[in-house]
Amino acid sequence: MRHDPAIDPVDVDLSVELAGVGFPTPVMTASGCAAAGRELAPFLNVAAIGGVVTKSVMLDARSGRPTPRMVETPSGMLNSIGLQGPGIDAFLARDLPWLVQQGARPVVSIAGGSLGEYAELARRVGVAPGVAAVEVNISCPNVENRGLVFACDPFQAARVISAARRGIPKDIPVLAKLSPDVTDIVTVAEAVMEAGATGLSMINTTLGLSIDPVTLRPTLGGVTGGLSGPAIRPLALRCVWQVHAAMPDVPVVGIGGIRTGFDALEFLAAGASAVQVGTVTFHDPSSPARVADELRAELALRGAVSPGEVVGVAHRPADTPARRAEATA
Amino acid sequence: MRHDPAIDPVDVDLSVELAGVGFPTPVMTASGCAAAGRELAPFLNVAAIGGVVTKSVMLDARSGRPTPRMVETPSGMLNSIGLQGPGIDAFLARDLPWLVQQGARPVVSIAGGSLGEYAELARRVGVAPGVAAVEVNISCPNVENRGLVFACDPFQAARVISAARRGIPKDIPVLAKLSPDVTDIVTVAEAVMEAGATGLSMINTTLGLSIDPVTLRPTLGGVTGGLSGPAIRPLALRCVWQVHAAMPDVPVVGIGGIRTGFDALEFLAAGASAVQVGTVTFHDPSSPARVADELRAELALRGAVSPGEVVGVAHRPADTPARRAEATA
Amino acid sequence: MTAAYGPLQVDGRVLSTERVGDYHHLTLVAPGIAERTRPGSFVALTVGGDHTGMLLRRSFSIYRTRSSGVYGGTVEVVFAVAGKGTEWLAGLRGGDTLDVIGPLGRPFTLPRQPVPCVLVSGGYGTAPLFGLADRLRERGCAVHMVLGAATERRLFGVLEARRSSQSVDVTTDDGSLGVRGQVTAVLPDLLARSGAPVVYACGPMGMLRAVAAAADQHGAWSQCAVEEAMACGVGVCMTCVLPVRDDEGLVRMVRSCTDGPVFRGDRVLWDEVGTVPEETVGAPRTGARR
Amino acid sequence: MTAAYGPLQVDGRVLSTERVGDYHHLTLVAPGIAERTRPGSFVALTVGGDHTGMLLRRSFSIYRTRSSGVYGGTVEVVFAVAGKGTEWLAGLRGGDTLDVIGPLGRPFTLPRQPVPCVLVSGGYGTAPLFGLADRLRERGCAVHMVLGAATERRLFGVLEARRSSQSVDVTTDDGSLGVRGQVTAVLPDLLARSGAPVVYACGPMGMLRAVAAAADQHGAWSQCAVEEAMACGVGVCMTCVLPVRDDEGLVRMVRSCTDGPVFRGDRVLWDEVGTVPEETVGAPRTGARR
Ligand SMILES: Cc1cc2nc3c(=O)[nH]c(=O)nc-3n(C[C@H](O)[C@H](O)[C@H](O)COP(=O)(O)OP(=O)(O)OC[C@H]3O[C@@H](n4cnc5c(N)ncnc54)[C@H](O)[C@@H]3O)c2cc1C
Ligand SMILES: Cc1cc2nc3c(=O)[nH]c(=O)nc-3n(C[C@H](O)[C@H](O)[C@H](O)COP(=O)(O)OP(=O)(O)OC[C@H]3O[C@@H](n4cnc5c(N)ncnc54)[C@H](O)[C@@H]3O)c2cc1C
Ligand SMILES: Cc1cc2nc3c(=O)[nH]c(=O)nc-3n(C[C@H](O)[C@H](O)[C@H](O)COP(=O)(O)O)c2cc1C
Ligand SMILES: Cc1cc2nc3c(=O)[nH]c(=O)nc-3n(C[C@H](O)[C@H](O)[C@H](O)COP(=O)(O)O)c2cc1C
Ligand code: FES
Ligand code: FES
Repeated sequence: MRHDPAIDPVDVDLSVELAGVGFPTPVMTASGCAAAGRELAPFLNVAAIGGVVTKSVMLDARSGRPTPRMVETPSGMLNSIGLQGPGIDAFLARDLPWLVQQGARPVVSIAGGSLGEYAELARRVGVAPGVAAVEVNISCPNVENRGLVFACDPFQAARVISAARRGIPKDIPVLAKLSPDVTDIVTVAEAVMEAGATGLSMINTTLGLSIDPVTLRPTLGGVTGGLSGPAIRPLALRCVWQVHAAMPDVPVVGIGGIRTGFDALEFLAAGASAVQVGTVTFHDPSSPARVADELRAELALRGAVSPGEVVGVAHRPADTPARRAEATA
Repeated sequence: MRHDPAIDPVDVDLSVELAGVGFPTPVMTASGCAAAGRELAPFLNVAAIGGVVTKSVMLDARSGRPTPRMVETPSGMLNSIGLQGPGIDAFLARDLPWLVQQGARPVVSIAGGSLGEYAELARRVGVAPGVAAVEVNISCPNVENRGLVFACDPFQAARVISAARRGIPKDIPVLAKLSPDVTDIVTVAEAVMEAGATGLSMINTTLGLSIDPVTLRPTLGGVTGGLSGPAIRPLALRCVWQVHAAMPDVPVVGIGGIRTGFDALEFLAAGASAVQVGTVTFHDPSSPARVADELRAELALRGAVSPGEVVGVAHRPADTPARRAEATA
Repeated sequence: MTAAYGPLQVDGRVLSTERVGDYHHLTLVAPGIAERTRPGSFVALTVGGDHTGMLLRRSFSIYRTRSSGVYGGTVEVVFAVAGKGTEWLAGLRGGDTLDVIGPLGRPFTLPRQPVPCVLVSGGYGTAPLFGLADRLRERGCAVHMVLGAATERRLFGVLEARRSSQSVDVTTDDGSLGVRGQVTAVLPDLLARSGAPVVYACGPMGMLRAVAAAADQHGAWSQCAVEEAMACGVGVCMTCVLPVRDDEGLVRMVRSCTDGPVFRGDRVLWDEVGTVPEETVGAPRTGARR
Repeated sequence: MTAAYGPLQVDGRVLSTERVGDYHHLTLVAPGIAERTRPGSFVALTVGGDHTGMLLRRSFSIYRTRSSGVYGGTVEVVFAVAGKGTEWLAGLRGGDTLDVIGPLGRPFTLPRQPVPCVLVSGGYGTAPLFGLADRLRERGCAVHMVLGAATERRLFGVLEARRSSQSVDVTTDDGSLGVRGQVTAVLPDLLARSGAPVVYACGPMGMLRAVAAAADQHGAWSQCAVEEAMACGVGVCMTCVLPVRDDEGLVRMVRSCTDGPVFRGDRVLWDEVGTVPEETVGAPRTGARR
């Protein structure tokens, strides 16, 4: 690897455009790992980071699951929060306005138990001022279909997205957030794009379990939980790789175990146009800002003046340098 | 947790019966992580460990994939070995006899690219002397079906198992090794049991990717690779949990990131009757033996005189102590 | 980019480590935190060093702080080895570094009047009470302390307690020091004797529950510092919740890292910790009990 | 339960660490390994301590060993910081512990006759050559060494080389010491001058390839110690393979940890390292080139 920067980091322009919307950096927070941004204010400037993806909000207030809600696992963690939240009214009244007022770019994540809920949430969020994008969390049990998770069935996933898309103005991107717990993620990706998604957020947590040493029963109040953190990064990268290979033109937001600027670069190279930092925020609440700074250095080191230059570069023959390939692509 | 052993560790009998075959301990090596046992002889007694699961063998010799074949990842690794091996003839002539002569219990793993290959391999292994069990690695591309992995389709997985089962004497257990990369692992488990499997080995690696910092291309010669190690343990535990919940009577061999005796205990509690230690063998070549010793202590600490007492205990109401529940179960 | 009174994130350097009975006393150079610390707030420390498999921070009550001195500001914590992270912390040596976030959490509320106060601790729960005792004495409050633990080696700061308070009662489950039994063996008496309208407590949930009950019986307020498993410590993950009744009487699952760790004892549904009580705002119709 | 001549797995304790130019010289107390070590064998060390996210061992050529002495047997390695594991190793302090496996691998083959030998190294590749030089001298072989590196700070053991061999040539890419250029700038000359029938080499693949070629041209044998990424180091994982021609002339992907790290230079398909040559036994019909 070249050791002296090929270009000066200050000459790197980190700003990206995601489905028509501009972000100052490609590094955002991840849903459920930054609440609604306010708690991170002591550690970073919410207006300076790429975007703030808010905790998935549902129609009504939710108490969430009993504790314990988390277990630390090797290079990761399991969580079963159960989408605790204030409900859409309180969110739109309290949380969203704060973000807008701070000058942040809110990416509002919505979650429902039925198509109707998603549609209603989309309508409400669609008319709220200052929403940069909507992320649809489809990793929720479908109460009308034996609690099967929408994201695990291309057909159900597509129905959720079209229901949500209808309620949201055309100029606001709709990101479908995919679960890795499927046999063929490309099929799901194609289905949700067909259904009107503007782009894809990949990945949500993968389902895991832990046993309590004292009781020898599942540790989590919710029995199973979502596995996240650096442990799952290779899995997330593979999902992004597969989807970008099948649909090179679809904007992808890469998520999964990102800890450093190089981790973010890996996702860009695999085909993501932007990334989100989730679990690592618990380790380092300044990480969404730090990762962007580190990414700037990684890009400069490789002579790339913008993130766009390396998006999907890993799919090109090894001998084409990132720059040239970009130019001729 | 109780801190003085409830019973003396020497009073714990680690021996288990797996589908009619006895093993001195429930801790075996994992396929591809112990070659054919010989290389581990300096570090442990191959006759004393539960069993030696050999590297998946194919009909013909295989060169495997180009290097790099591995990448270290957080608490895990990616590998793309490509089933390098000498082929069944050399295996039966050289490797198996050595294991038998040592007094080990060989669990022979077979892998094929077509139903015919699996059937042929099963015939050859079925008549070989000293085989304790056969493990069928169905995480292989089906050359007759666009390279789709058998394990990812319940129907194809079942066909492989019945093809293999036919060639193998009834008294030799056939373990179907499942991939976690499916939407519903229970369906696959049910299909292979229907098809004649005696039990299940869970799990194989999950597909992952890594990007090389210098080339910004996939690091592995095989592009994608199998993710393994403690990083995936929660995922493996979840798979075992789901399958045991659906089919409590099916013998399950738990695999995935086992590093300590407690990790092994987690798998037993989730429903496994035995376990395999894979990637951690690279960190500590004595681990298959060490984990068994540690498991003995963990069981004693909890007053369990045999592994069987805790198998599946995590599925029982939290207030039933392991012992009583076992007795009344 | 740090809020005026909010927490700081700083590179901490180990100044000293010391064994104290069963505990470890860790002094960190962590500039800026002392100035913001108030009694009851805590720090969240990274563990395991670079490339560790331990991703989550560990939280510890702030025992003492120094605003400056030769080394710059310091923060001190006292901890027991409970698992792999604290095991790693116990192995730290002078000069080692780790990331420190603090002060975190809502501190103890101080009485406006110079009233007598009872401070109750279990095990290392004494740590945050000394800073509190200082503030209380500054306000002219008489301070009475009750220190409880399983055994003598698990008591922390008995001598310091004697220096910093009017009266000190000690209890150990095994009677190795002071009264045999739990803090509740001496608390009612002390409450009567001292006539304290306020009780402060830090320790295991069971003890807090008992202290809150005892305070109620004597018509006293209680301020309890709870200890819930935390993933982030800063309020973004929602793992550290417990059921607490708010001012309107509604039960909510609230974050112990930001809405706590100090709660009014009469507001926590102690018997329901670890569950989602049916009356909780947003609880599933069925009631998602553990 | 350890084979008579096979490797041992022992708890290693750091005796000393020392900077040497750009390298780190690490001495470990690791009883029993010295007795079994032969020139060219290596050790595999755990890195990161307990609960690390770094699962795989790191391999290092054995530089020196002592059979006993006050501390029990020791093993010494010399390493460059190449990434996170070696970075961790560089931070070790006296008394720190780590798990050591060794000696591993097939060592250098020694000539039966007291013939002159040329030993060529790149960077830290000198480390295993000193033990080799000792054995060779014991057998009456004249030893000539060539040490190459990018720059002076990346040369290891120049003085020691002068002590332990008839002649020493030094090359650096930047000319900061010795001849400017690579070892091949002086090797042909030396081979002619010394008339050595055997060349031993340890260093980067590119250098080994060049050395093997030079040896061929002068009708000399070459013994090359390669460096392939290893996950286990003991022969069970199949990650460390490279294409080598066997005695029957068949190309096989062989493990550099057990069949190597020392190979006959004329047997390795240097240009095809990182690929699976089509003629390889068991190669896919199509040829799975990289
Ligand atoms: C506000 C607060 C103040 C605390 N003050 C002190 C103190 O002054 N002295 C002291 O010894 N301990 C204190 N604790 C408890 C301390 O945080 C845990 O003992 C420690 O986190 C255990 O980490 P471990 O890695 O050793 O155990 P592990 O079981 O390996 O920890 C695994 C995970 O669970 C979490 N965890 C486990 N037990 C606890 C627990 N009891 N509380 C919170 N998180 C837990 C850890 O943070 C980690 O994320 C406090 C906890 C909180 C929440
Ligand atoms: C037989 C043998 C002898 C060696 N002798 C020496 C020596 O004497 N001095 C020295 O400085 N280095 C030596 N190396 C190289 C040394 O093993 C690597 O530099 C080291 O493993 C890099 O680890 P890392 O964590 O710093 O790098 P990382 O890139 O973080 O390592 C990640 C993974 O890749 C593997 N890896 C990366 N680079 C190499 C490499 N070049 N060779 C083998 N594995 C690698 C590591 O083992 C680890 O599993 C030797 C390697 C081998 C195979
Ligand atoms: C505690 C926690 C809560 C989460 N909550 C949500 C959520 O509400 N909605 C959602 O779409 N994803 C949620 N996620 C998933 C993350 O947004 C992210 O997709 C996943 O954790 C992988 O990224 P990471 O490894 O960087 O954390 C949550 C993750 C964690 C750890
Ligand atoms: C290097 C390597 C090679 C493997 N080869 C095989 C194989 O040939 N057949 C097989 O069924 N599983 C193979 N596996 C998968 C393991 O047997 C095991 O199922 C998986 O790694 C999860 O367990 P672990 O986390 O303990 O390694 C291999 C794993 C690794 C790391
Ligand atoms: S610990 Fe994360 S919200 Fe309290
Ligand atoms: S490193 Fe595992 S076989 Fe060589």
